Amino acid sequence: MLEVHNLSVQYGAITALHGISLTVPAGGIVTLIGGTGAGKTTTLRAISGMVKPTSGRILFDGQDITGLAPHEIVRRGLAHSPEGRLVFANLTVMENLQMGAYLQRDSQWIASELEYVFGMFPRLRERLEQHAGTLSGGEQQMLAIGRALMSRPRFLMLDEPSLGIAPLLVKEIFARLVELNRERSLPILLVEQNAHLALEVSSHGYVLETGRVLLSDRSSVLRDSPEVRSAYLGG
Amino acid sequence: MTEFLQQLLNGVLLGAIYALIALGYTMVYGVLRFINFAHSDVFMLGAFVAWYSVEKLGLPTQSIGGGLAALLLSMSVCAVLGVVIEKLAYKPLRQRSTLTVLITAIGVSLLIQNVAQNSRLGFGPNPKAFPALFPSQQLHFGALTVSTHQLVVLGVALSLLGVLYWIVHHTRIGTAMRAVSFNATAASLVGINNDRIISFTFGLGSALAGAGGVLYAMNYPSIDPLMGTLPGLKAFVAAVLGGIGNLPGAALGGLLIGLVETFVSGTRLSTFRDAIAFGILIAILLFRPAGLLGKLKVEKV
Amino acid sequence: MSASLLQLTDVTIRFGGLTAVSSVTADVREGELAGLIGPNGAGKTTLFNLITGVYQPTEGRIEFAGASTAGAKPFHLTERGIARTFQNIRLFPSLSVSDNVRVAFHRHLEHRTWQSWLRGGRFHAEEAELRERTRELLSLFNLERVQEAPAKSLSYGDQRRLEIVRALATGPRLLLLDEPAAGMNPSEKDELMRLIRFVRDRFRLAVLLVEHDMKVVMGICERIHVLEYGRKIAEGSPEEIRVDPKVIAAYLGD
Amino acid sequence: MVFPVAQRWLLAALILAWVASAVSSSIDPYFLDVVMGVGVSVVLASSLNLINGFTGQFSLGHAGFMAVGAYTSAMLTTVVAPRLGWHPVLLQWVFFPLSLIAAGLLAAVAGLAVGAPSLRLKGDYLAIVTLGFGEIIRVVLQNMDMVGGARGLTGVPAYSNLFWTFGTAALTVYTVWALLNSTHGRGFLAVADDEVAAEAMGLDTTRYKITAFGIGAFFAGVAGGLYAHLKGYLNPGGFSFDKSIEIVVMVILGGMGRHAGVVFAAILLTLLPEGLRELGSRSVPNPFGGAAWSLDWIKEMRMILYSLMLIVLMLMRPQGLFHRSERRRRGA
Repeated sequence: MLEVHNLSVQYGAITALHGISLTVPAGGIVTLIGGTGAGKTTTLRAISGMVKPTSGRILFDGQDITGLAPHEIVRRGLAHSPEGRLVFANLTVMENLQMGAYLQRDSQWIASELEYVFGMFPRLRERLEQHAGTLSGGEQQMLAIGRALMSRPRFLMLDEPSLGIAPLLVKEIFARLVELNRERSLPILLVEQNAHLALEVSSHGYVLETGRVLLSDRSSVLRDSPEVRSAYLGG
Repeated sequence: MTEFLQQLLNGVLLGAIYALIALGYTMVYGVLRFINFAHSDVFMLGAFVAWYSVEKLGLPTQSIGGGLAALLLSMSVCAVLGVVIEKLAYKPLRQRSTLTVLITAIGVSLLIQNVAQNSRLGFGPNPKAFPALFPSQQLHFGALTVSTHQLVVLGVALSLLGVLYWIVHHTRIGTAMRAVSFNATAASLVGINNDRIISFTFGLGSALAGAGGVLYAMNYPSIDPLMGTLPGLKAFVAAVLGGIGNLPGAALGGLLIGLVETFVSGTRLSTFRDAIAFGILIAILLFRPAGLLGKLKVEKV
Repeated sequence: MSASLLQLTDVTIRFGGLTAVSSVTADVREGELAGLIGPNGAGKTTLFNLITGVYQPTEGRIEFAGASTAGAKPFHLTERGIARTFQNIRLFPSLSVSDNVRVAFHRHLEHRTWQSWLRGGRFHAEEAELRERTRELLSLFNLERVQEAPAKSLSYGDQRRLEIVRALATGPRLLLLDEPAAGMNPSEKDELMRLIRFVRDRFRLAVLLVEHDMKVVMGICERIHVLEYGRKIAEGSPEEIRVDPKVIAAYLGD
Repeated sequence: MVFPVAQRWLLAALILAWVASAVSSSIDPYFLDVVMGVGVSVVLASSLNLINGFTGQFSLGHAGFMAVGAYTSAMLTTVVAPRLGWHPVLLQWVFFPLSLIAAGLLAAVAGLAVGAPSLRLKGDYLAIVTLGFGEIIRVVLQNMDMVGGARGLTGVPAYSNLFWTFGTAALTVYTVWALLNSTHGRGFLAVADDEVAAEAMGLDTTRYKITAFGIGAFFAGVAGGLYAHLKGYLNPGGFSFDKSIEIVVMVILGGMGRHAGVVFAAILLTLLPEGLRELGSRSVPNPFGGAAWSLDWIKEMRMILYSLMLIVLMLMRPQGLFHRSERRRRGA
């Protein structure tokens, strides 16, 4: 579904990614783990067109999307829920979700998808008219995921959905993500600092370090790898 | 009392015009975070297009239809011009620092002024008498005297403000404008083509400036290529006063500046009115550094 | 046991409705290597900003070397001996490497700004001495070779090191390091751990370290404070922290 | 006494200015006027560079400081000086420089007054406050009958000569240079680069910013004094917002905080309109025979050409005309 070949990204004099390659199969959940500055977020930003790669190729559904503008990539069905959530703080929850459906013209589809999102995160329905900036971190994350779904994605990228969120809510959000993946066989590329959780829900994982892929394997294998355990699982 | 009402009316009229111009500054600031110095010259061109449409294209004066036609023509020409300026001068600088764009804007402003002042390429440096676009008559309400021109100015300004409000809050493209100004990155991630929205914003802001130019010229019926500078500056002050990037703020700021200017004009301090407007601005900014309705951004460390 | 150099008592800060740090009591002792850990968003960097005077606490007290820091601006606290690095590297990008350090040295100068204009003997002597000290400090960290390059042209690892050098030039008694190992590979991390120990011993100062990398934290810290959700949930030696059920829950989920 | 290199340059520049000034009577007066104008521009641009370029603030009120200085010194030489009964030579060589210092000091006070409260403001908001301040000064001057009001102040003696203009220019350039090439002075650059980090390194950023405003305004005031005694006539309209913009353009075109670049830009931008005017009064021979082609159109078009050049330059060289990293070189 998504193939990244030899992707490199540079910010000024600093090289953030040194030739990363990865694959996400249709219907799978793949996770990128690694410390701060390892290049996880940059990888997602390059895929969704927010930063221009210096070299490498990104294929989505067999088509080359390298260097396209973000809005063109969204149009092709690749949604990105960014780091820090970036909800529209001054818009209401409802407006944020409608914003997510910016490219959708079919009002019936929008209505039914809204229902789906509310079914997934009932809290959002309770907060409908509230400004997104006043939501808690966990609710904002739900909104960010909901907004991404409203763009009718065929592929979903999530950057640190657990960031700054109470453990109970994190569990809930991850449970919904797994359901989402199963029900719709929606492929997910997940960036997560909470390696334990990420390896739990994913089928395959990549360990990034200083802009390179250090390890890649089935998640269950990575979970038991002593290297990963000592560096990221605190054990 | 009558005197007060008369002044109040004049102040609101002037304020409404400032508000129209200020909205353009603030909208552009919202999506691009820079001050479009050429905006005041688009305002000037708005007045000249109306003048031209009467003097050269022969639109009838003193008629509602002719007046509206001139107004619409001005707004359309200015809208196109705004879009063209953005495409040619600002878009290539999208990734550059604000200062670079600012200086380019100053360059564009100088260019428009100087071309307009040139007798061969533009209108020439001499002031021109602005025709009475709409039927003009003095109406009396008790002791209060109101000209039909004033009513037109008020009516047009208020309807345009209403239309703008409707566009921004109830249309798809308006929502997209708000989204881009809140967070351009997030906007692009929901599929908004930021470049298109920016073009649209320039077009819309310039159309309002064009209308502002026509309305201003109806009140002060002599126009010249440098007429935009001072109202432009005051509208800019109004936008900052309200909190730059904030639409209701710009409208409020415009109204305030218009009222202050008018009321000060009626006193012995009349020649100081511009200084007083700026003094108020400075005082307000010192107490509310982000303007009346603006929100202060806290830098993340 | 040595005395507390930095003492936080019931420190709370709220931003609008959000309580970012809630009633935290903690201390750093003279010459100690202390660690501050916790999941992302737990309030670690906010706590740094409180200690360095970027924010003022909504409630609670912070004392440094026995005196309250209330109302002190960051530069006052630097003068009193607190230096820091930043999570997202904040060098002076267009200044040269040596100028980055030189600026941080400025408070050791005897001459005043206007004397830079006259450029008398005192000025030249002091500037020369400062150049020498800058060079020494840079060479200690193997940065002398790039001293004339603008800071922004340095590699990531060098920028991280330069930030520490620059902080040292202010002559601190307490050095706060915000995720110094971010973006480093294992061998660079080993090097960093050596560096931090070396800095502590050579400059005789206390270090408070925010870090995600458990290997680094467990490897060098003598005492670790754990934050979760703005609250302190544990404090102790690496051995104690490693087996603390609350810490395991916070990091690993349950 | 042995002077360090920099002071030797300053001394040489002053001597050169002195010599040039001594022979100035044999120089074409129009040319002289232009050249002295260049000197004033250099002072204005270098001093604004300290505020906008080196310290990273954004002032749009430099013409206001200039106006304060211009009127102060002009009032001193037109109102106070005649009552002293001094010899004209003493007036030009002793009283005039004192009046310039007074002009600078008063402008500096204005600069501190603007700089201090403005510290709460950043970027566009600071810009608008300085702009507003400049406009207030202009309006106040327009309404002061004592200084001629809107009609302007006439009869200002022509004390500015090559020595004073170029001496001041050299002194300004030296001051900014000396300040920046010192450890204390690097603080200005550090504040511009990253204010938060500067504060964390123990720099009192507030003091740096105010100092920059004070010194910048001082020299703008002195430049105003020179300008007054160069033109012989002052008009509040000459210190409008456009004048401030003109100086800002010099600074940005010179490359914001590039010392030499800004000096060159000031020279270039002052000469350019004059050069175009000069070119416009000539004609080129017609290669096809017949009457020579007049270049008169350039005269008419020169402001259009100027603005076009500005736009094109910004599109092609956004870092400024003279983008060379001079900060990398080590100073004393």
